[in-house]
Amino acid sequence: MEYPDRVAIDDDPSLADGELLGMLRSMLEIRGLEDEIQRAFTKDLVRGSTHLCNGQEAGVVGACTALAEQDTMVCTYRGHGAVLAMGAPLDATFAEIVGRETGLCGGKGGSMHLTDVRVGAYGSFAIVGAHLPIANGLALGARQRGRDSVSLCFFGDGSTNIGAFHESLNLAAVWSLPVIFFCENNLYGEYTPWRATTRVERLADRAASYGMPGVRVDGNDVVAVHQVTAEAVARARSGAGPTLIESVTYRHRGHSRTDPATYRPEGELDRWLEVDPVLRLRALLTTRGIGEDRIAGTEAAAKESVRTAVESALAAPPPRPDALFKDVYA
Amino acid sequence: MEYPDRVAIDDDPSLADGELLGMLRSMLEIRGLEDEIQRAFTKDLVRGSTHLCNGQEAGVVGACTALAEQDTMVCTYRGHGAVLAMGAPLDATFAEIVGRETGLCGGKGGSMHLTDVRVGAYGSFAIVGAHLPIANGLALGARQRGRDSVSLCFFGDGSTNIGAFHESLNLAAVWSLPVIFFCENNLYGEYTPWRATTRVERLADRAASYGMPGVRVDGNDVVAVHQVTAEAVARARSGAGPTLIESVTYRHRGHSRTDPATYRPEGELDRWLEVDPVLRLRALLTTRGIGEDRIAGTEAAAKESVRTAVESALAAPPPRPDALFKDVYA
Amino acid sequence: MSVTTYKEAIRQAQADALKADPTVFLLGEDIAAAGGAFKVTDGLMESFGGERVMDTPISEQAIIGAAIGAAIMGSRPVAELMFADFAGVCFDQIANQLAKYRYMSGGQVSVPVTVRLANGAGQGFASQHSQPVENWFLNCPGLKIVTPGSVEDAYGLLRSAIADEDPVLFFEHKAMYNLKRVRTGELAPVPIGQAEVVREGGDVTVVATQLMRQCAERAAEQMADLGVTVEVIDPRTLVPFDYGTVAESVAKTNRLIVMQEGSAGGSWGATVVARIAGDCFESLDLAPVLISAPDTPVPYAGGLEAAWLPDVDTLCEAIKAMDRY
Amino acid sequence: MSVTTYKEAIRQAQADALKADPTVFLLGEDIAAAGGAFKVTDGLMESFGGERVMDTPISEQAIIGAAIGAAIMGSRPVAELMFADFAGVCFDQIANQLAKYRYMSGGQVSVPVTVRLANGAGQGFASQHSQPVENWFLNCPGLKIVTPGSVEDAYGLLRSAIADEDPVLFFEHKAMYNLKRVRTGELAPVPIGQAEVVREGGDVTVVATQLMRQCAERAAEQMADLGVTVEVIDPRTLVPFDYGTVAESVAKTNRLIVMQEGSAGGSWGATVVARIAGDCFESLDLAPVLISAPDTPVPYAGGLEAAWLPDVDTLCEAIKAMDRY
Ligand SMILES: Cc1ncc(C[n+]2csc(CCOP(=O)(O)OP(=O)(O)O)c2C)c(N)n1
Ligand SMILES: Cc1ncc(C[n+]2csc(CCOP(=O)(O)OP(=O)(O)O)c2C)c(N)n1
Ligand SMILES: [Mg+2]
Ligand SMILES: [Mg+2]
Repeated sequence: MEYPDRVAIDDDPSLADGELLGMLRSMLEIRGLEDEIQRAFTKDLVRGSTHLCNGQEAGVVGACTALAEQDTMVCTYRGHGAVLAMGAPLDATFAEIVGRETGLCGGKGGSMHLTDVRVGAYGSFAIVGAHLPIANGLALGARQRGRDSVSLCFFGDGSTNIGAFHESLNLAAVWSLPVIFFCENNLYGEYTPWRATTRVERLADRAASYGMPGVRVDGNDVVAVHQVTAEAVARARSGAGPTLIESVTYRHRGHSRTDPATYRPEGELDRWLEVDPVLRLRALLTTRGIGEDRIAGTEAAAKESVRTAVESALAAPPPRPDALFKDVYA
Repeated sequence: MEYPDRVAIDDDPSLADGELLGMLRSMLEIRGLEDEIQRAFTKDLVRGSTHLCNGQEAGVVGACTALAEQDTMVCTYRGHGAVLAMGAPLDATFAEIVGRETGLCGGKGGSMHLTDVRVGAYGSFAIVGAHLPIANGLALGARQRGRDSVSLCFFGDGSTNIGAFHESLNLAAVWSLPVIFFCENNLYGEYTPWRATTRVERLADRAASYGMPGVRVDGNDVVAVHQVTAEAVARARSGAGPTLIESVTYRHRGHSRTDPATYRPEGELDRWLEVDPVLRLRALLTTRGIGEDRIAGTEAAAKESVRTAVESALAAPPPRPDALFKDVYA
Repeated sequence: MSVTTYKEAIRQAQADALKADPTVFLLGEDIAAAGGAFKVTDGLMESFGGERVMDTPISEQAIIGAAIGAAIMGSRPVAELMFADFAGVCFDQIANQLAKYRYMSGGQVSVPVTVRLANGAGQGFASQHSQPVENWFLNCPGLKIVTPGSVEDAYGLLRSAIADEDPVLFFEHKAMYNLKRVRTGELAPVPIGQAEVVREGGDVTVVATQLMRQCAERAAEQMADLGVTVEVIDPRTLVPFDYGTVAESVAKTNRLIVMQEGSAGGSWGATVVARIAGDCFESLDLAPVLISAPDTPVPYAGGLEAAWLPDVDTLCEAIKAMDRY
Repeated sequence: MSVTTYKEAIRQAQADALKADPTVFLLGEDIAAAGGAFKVTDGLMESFGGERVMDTPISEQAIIGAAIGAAIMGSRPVAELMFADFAGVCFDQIANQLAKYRYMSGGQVSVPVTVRLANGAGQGFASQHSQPVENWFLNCPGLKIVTPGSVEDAYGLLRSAIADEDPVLFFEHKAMYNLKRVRTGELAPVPIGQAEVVREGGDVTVVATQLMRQCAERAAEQMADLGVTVEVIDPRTLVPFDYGTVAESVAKTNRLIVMQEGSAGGSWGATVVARIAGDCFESLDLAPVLISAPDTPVPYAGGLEAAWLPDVDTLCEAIKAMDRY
């Protein structure tokens, strides 16, 4: 059963209230920014296409909070949340998506290519599977340069059927690379249910083909995601090699742009909204006895930081014309 | 343990003496021709590179004899044996390898690209993994055209680590295509032991990632190979979908050309020579009470057919110059 | 419904081919149930069934390989790769298998595969979804490459591609999907390998495809007002290329401009300029001009991408510069 | 040991780079324990250890990706793809990731990856192991492409490639591995982007690389006996291309022949002819000539492959034809 069996999520005493509130804030900022991006898209401020992660915030926040300072992360075109979870500034992120000079990539990358190496976000890739081989390289290079860092790699359920997935997991296992292959199984690849694209029962089971551990986790439970990722990170750091994590979740919006997602069965979205990762974390905070005021305060703060970020981003100028010719070569 | 635990092979009463003698003849012709090709190579009659299958004859003969008239086969640059096992003429096969007009492909393909569609040999491919997707297509096309045929695809152990392998097995399973993925695990990919290139315990286990059956067989036991392939063929024909077969065997010669194969552990070759598939089939025939005369007769006949094939092939002219420009387009 | 746009023409060509020939089938990611990422196959599964319009996993190598094998067994596959840039993950299947299979086998097989690719820049899809991918395959003998630049050609070349016995890469420009049809009359197959003189003129020959052809037509209008007549040629097929039509035009105008969307290196435009410079040197009064994009990946921001794409003004300047002599 | 062949030069360049810079490492299939399919990395694992000379599974996408990521983290990978034709299975990693990573990120990363590819025809490896693969990557801005045509350049360009901050595709011609060294003296880095005038002459300029450069040198000898002096230019780097040196030569000879191993479509040769025809039209007395292989895959049989490859005679005929004017 892919659908979480309950709303409540188990507590983890090792996570202080502050940490949980930090996760809530991060998840709220991500969702808030995604909503602003959707709004900007409908206003033609976002070019091409954009892929939002509303509903999947627990996965990126739970996983990225399990990383250390020196660790690295790569993700996909659906990577706004992952990049923000690593600590990328909201304003520069939004500025990139609306193509401004102050954007993370100076406006050259856009929604599908957010990169902020200062926070360890080494890139968002728009070719399915293309960044898995690169995640291996980041782990290998770090090891070679004596940098004790782990490489976290986000990708989707649909990406597990492409060749690069296979080659990457195998090589990571053979070289015992410190990589976390984090599969966000949001049940669909574009408009196709994942079960229509493979006969394997659980994507996590594919780890067996590479002699690596595979674990499936409730991707809407930020604490559970944090725990399994922390274990995988510890394992990777110890030199024991990579782990495949299948985080089962759901995207509230369509695949991209204005996809109405009519291919979803009646009521599916509603059921998943009941287990919205934000609601579930909020519930946990309440059972911990954290006052409504503190939670509301966090929500207000998140809202405000998103508002000001969007404001400053939209005030920024477009890239200067000569930027076109820069950065082709070093 | 990959090494066969005994020399004797179990009999299969459903195989008539004539069939077993036919297999012996085919295996002897393949080995005989490979020896001639090696000789021709050292005489500079074979250009580029050539990859011999001495020692692996039971795999191709056992598998191809399990096919029906309308079935198809694709293989690799190490495909001389597979193409002959399908029934390609010895002379045209050798002629292709020495680049003559009378060759299977008119001298344009050479040792790595033997093709003879008249016998169902749809091609030998020199890019590792490239023909697995095509094997699916042959199965799909046959089904679409109402042709009840099964697609047999040979490839090596090293090929199971490349992306095309993954994509092909997954798609074949999703579409329940009548394909037999026949992995000839000869323990090495070029000069590298297969265990150094993956952590999976048995290559057959990779079938689980696609929800398809995987079976490992003693690849030097022609009867066992024939049986598992026949089961897979029946399964495929019934519409139940593809099967992955891992046939454990050994190549007596180096990877290609004049590779001395010094990377092999001391004595490994000798141990495998003890379980030479030809000796083992010969032993079975003897236990069946088939007279030495009939066996010797088969050996003599194979020898003679190879001799005359080589003779006629070497007598053939090179391709006519205008052949260069033909066959680019239909 | 009568076809009114480039996108509908491509859809209709597939529908008509499916109707006309039972061996034709379509495969690709999300082309069936969803009708395609660009809706170019919308409704076709409903009309022809899931056996003839097939969804696939995200496995481009498997898609092209399935098409190759099925074609050899007598089917006529039309494989959609969605964004043309995804040809990178199945390049081997196209360049090393599809293009060479017939030749390597000494003509034992025909491989009538059509590959549909949504090509080109102009819409803010950034570096990995905006490339002029036709230039990746020019040096792979065995392939045919078409680049329809009108609603009629979109329909006609796709019908011809599907009917062709050889592999054809069909590059549809995704910025032209909503291009409106101007001419009337029946849509019909357009022969592969024939250029079209889109507009006659005597002063300068401009060769361009798709978006750049549109620029050329606009530039020709503007120049006409200045009394300069521009002959606009749309090659429509890049491989095999119709050099005859271009040579004829150059013999008349003595001036050649080739305008293309991508950068110059290894491009079809450079190939044409080199060939015409060699074959028609005596006809040329002036240096042939190749207008291309700069040697950079395609940037995301609107202003940058607009600057990257060659435009009408650049072309008009080039024409004027020639006319000054 | 002192370097005496092209192959040894490549091996030595890697050995010296490994010695000079601790961040350099090599990866590829069978390059370590076995010393390479062409023995070009023979003994390097023994000298530098398995951490610096790494064998990989048969997974080219994983190889290039590992190189990209490691480069971004500060290492200097040299990835061997064995036969250049295998670039087809990792084309996306090279063309869409390696080439664009820096640009897409707005310059946040440098990707100093060197990819070694054994290129070209002439040895009977047939259609899938003999291609002029350099032509696949000409339209991918962000890459640098070198094609060493001498023992000195093989060493010097590889040292420069490994030291370069940008991705470099190093195409070594496998039919030249046993090419003997003629000059003496220290081997040293050769700057990327600089052509070499291999032989001076005043009557015709011939631009060629690798095997075709050898043909050009031989043809120049033969023509010298006929009193025709041929200037032979080896561009050595295809991207970025040194047009200055060629333009200078054409200004002197007023005649241009570009000779290449592959077919013409989308080739570097066509790119050069188009550019020079555009920039140096006034200098050209005669039509520029592009000598290429026919538009077919590479055939196996010796006679056919020899006919496919442009040769000395073809070039001499072209030179004589020009001289007749
Ligand atoms: C190689 C390649 N093929 C196809 C696409 C088009 N495409 C973009 S997103 C997508 C679906 C990916 O699904 P999944 O991996 O589940 O990620 P999700 O979008 O659900 O996060 C596809 C097919 C692509 N970008 N790259
Ligand atoms: C894509 C690709 N990479 C590398 C090679 C070079 N190569 C040729 S054979 C071979 C080893 C293949 O090993 P295996 O699959 O076990 O087949 P075997 O040769 O043992 O029959 C390699 C690496 C190739 N032909 N294609
Ligand atoms: Mg998904
Ligand atoms: Mg093997």
